[in-house]
Amino acid sequence: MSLKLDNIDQVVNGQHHLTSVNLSLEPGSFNVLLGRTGAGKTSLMRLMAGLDKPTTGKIIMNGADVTGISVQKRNVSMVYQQFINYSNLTVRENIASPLRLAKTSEAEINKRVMETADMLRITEFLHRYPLELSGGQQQRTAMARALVKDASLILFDEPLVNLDYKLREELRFELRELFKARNAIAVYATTEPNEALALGGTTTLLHEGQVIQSGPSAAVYREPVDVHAADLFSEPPINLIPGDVTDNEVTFDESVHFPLHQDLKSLTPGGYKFGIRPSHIGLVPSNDDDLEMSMTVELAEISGSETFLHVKNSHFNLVMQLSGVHAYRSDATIDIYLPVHKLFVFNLDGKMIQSPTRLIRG
Amino acid sequence: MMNYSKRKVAGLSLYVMFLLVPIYWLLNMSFKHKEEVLSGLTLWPSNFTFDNYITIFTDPSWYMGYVNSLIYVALNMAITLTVALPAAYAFSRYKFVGDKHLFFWLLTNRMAPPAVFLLPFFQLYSSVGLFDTHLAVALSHCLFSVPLAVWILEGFMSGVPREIDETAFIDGYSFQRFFIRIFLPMIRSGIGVTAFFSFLFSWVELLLARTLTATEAKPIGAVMTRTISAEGIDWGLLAAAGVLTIIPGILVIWLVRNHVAKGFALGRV
Amino acid sequence: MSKVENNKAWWLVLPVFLLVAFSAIIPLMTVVNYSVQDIFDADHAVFVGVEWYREVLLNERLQESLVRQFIFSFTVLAIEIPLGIAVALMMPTKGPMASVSLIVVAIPLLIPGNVVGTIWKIFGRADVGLLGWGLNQLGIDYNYAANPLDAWVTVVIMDVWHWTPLVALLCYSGLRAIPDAFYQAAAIDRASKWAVFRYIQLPRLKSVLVIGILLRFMDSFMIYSEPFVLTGGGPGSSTTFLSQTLTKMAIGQFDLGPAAAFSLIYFLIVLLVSWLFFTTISEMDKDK
Amino acid sequence: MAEIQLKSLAHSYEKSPSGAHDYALREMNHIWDQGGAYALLGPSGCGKSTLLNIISGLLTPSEGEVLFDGVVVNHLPPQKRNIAQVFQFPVIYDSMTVFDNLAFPLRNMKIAEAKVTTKVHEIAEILELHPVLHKKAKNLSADEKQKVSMGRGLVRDDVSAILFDEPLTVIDPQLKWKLRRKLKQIHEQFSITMIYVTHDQLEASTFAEKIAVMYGGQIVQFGTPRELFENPNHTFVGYFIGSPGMNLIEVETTATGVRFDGIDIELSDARNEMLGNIPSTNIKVGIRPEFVHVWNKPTDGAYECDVQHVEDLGTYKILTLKLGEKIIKARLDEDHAVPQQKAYISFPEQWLKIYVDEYLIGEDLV
Repeated sequence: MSLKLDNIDQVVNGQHHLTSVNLSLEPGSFNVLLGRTGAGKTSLMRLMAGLDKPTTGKIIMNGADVTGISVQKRNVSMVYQQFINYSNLTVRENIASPLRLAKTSEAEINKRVMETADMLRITEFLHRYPLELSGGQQQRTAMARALVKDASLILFDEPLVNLDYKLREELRFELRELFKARNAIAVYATTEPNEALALGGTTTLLHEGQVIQSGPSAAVYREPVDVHAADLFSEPPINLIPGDVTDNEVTFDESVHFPLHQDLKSLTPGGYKFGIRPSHIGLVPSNDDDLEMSMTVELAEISGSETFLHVKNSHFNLVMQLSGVHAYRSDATIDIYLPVHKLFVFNLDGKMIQSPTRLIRG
Repeated sequence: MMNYSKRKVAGLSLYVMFLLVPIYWLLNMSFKHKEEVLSGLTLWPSNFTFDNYITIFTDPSWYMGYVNSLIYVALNMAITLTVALPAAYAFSRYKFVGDKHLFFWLLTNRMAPPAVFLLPFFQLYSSVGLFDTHLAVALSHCLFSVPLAVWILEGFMSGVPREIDETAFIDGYSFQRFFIRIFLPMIRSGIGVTAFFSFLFSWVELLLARTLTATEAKPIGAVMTRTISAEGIDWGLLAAAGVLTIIPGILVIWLVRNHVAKGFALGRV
Repeated sequence: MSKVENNKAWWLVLPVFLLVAFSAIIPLMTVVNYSVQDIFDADHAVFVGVEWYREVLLNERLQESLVRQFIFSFTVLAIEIPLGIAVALMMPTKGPMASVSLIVVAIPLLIPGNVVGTIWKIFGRADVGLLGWGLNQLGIDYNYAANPLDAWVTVVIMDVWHWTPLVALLCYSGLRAIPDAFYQAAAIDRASKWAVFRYIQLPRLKSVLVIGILLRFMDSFMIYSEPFVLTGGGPGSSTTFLSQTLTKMAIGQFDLGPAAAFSLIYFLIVLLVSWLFFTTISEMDKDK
Repeated sequence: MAEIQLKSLAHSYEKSPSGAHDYALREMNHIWDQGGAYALLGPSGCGKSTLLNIISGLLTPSEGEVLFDGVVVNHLPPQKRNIAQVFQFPVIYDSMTVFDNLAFPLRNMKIAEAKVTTKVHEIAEILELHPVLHKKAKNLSADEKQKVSMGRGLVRDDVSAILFDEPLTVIDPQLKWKLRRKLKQIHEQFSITMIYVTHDQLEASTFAEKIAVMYGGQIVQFGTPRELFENPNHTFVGYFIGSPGMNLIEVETTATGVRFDGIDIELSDARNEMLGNIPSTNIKVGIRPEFVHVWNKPTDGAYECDVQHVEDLGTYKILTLKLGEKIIKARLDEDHAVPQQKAYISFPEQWLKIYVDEYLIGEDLV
């Protein structure tokens, strides 16, 4: 089955929650909605589920207009950020409940519940009540209930936020595996770029109620259409530096100069914003023409296997992503190297002009 | 000096004695013969008797008083919960025209002294032919129990995330089925406490109950005045009648005991 | 998550609305109607404007009863609220005694007002009551039927006996809802027992206390059965409160006009005091 | 100022524990030096909260001793231990202003009001709470509330240790790193022992100089973030630290090294000799995905394996490979070419760890 959103607007109390959203989701696809809190992810999912009606626009499932059809008749399922289960029913009955409502035979219910519970590894808790379980097990129960009924559209609204990161890693992996064999459309909302990348599939970027970009996750990551897209799809956020281009030189924030090299030759003189990914800035030069800058360390955030270094000088703040564990005292002074060949270039309106992987032909 | 927790136990024991000694005295009195009551003060019945209770249980004009009271209290609880549950759901889940005003107006009714409604109720129920029926008393008590019930239930329902409702609809539950099978069990503490309060205010109220009834639905409170006669008051009989009014209350507390601690916070702490 | 706008929700509140409208609006309109007319019989009535209101407001018996009512309500609140908090603090929170003490404390709540009156009527008598007999044995001349002060004190004790449990149960639930971390933080901050009460328990009890105070104010302001059963409002009119005065006026003497005017004034006083109390409390929460 | 020492400490919630499984904390000996920044890291249920409560005095250990500066404090209540604690959910005195909240511990100690005012202002300055000093504490945002509860510990001169119990749980993701920086600053500014309990490796490694990783009621490793990454002392540390965690493979010993699923891995003579003397059959080798070498084409000493999945995470890629019947994860840099279908991998011996009965051995032999 396919799902198409046709020019959707959602206005609540005079506030635009969604503006002219057009989206087309293919059968069997895994779609990530990436955006900050309040970007409209939840609003959009609620429309897809049929919990809300759009102010204008149409929702088309399998070619049929379902805009006004109630949620009970849509064959969708949804998993929320909070652990939502029926606390008065056992885990078994929780999972069985959508099947019972669909008047499935008892034998079939038993079989499907066992299969799904097995898949999500909660078989041993079937006779318990949800509130007696740990957070991870509760969320597995909610997922099992969503997966058991063969819905044609499955919505996940930041389902892993409230879990430990190791559990998150495991569940994310399982989820991707679970969907390999399905023909349902999965929609997964998240605020975390890494989650979007790890889940693969396609990513749709939402910003202030509008779709700013949509496509295969890795492609969207590498070719952001504008500053917002680049910023959204980068954790830690992409570094943005204002700069001026003259005939033969680039000046960063009136303080750092470097010659206009081959990749940037086609830029017309004027003001630009330059973007550089945190992972591309290094502690050792990667190229002869790397920009060397002396910076002060603000904080070294260490995530077990990598280090996020927040550094600054009198002109700008940068974040670097280093692999491995590097401890620095705050206020230490270090030299960093910025590869000028890996710059993203945006015009002053924020539109991307070129990326390191796609140079504009001069 | 006693330590802190011993002082607590001592204090609580004193208070419990203050609560129970008068009740004990009533119980004591109810097992005494008329003669023993009048012959002077005794700490326990020297001549233990069930006569007073037997009188009550064998005389329909006595025991029907209990039956009548229980009927209108039960009716009141049923009506209160039936109308208050959907209303509280609406207040906890939706915004609608006039919602805040309506909610506030409901609560102001709880503030009305029953005495104010005495005469108009009497006329109203007489004119619709409900005078001296259980329904009249139950309905009149609803004026006080419904606002409180809506308010208490709204607090509990707001504590249940709206996502539960949505998940149920997504799973295919109809509204009615969801409400009865999923939602009500989730707020059972709230329902227990609401029932408790409805019982409480209806069971203890006498002014309206007495005014709106004559013979058919006469409450036990009104029947009890029969113990006062020309020869004075039959203390033993009065005490036995009193003891019997305490029993339904104890049963109700027993039923809701597990919800009291959580429920009395009224979903608002 | 915010509430959804949906006017169909009116269907859900409609039964409540109709029921309360039937029991409140129609009778209230009758009351308003009576309060501005002089009714002779079913067909003859004269519009008298605010005449009844003037009469009621100037009636000394009513004024006295109103003052008595206020003194009574404030007295019982002043006793029941602190006592209720104290009892809640003393009640055990764990173990089998927790539920036993809950049930025992709740018992008085479920006893009808007239039976409460009866209990204390018996308990306080010098001939057959333990309290009356005991006090007289101690040389205290106690007789609620003859001495207005004794009657007054008995009614207050009776109300305290009957209704303190409500405050205690509300506070008990409120206390149970305080997370342990608060007590731990206070211990680390070296707070005294008093400081724990003043800065952790009391603020967290605020919402239940507001409910408790409102309920107790409204209900004590409507007290009827207890003093009626004990002494019939006497001796003299020392324990005659507003409800009894009104009942006497409306049903006893059938003075419909004045009774109606009185009813409305009565109702407005309760509303006004509750509103004042509520606004003051809400004001206290705001930053200056 | 405190050095915190645990001596044969163990705790069971049972009255008469019958075996190891009845213990929430198994016997441990441990020292936290005065003035250090430490983290207790572990998944839920590992015993870290129990340990925290024992240190703060909310719980009395059933066995062993807790010493502050050499003095046994087992039976001292929290208020006598000169510690402060920041809880998971902000604990503030709702009805008071921020100022009064900060002043509260000082006033409880009957300190002169003038001193209280100076001290509160000093701390408010450091925590950047000045703008809200006279607001009611209940109207603050979550991060401000957490700062206030931290401030209540910092105002006291006698506080020698601050314990943090997952303090950032309720903080907005965007504000988290700011609060982390604040915490670090404060640690550098005050010479106070700080112990930070969390399940999040980022928070633990960012804050702490040394991390105690807890698992099954035990501290399985106490080391710097770098040591935990490069030399995990226990298989759990290998799994728990890093994303994805360490590849761990059950093996049996052979004359030249170890073997699994018919695949032989050669080891140095010294290691082989060591393994030869070990009676246990629970032997695993571990290697972090970051250290697995990957080639596109057959290479000397490399094992051929199937590429099952490639996860493109932008700045790097995670390869899921199948070697024998085992799944191996490898991490590739952004610029590294991605092998199709078949990949060839090798395990540099310096990064190949050997675990016997789950613990790392023979590191000195590499």
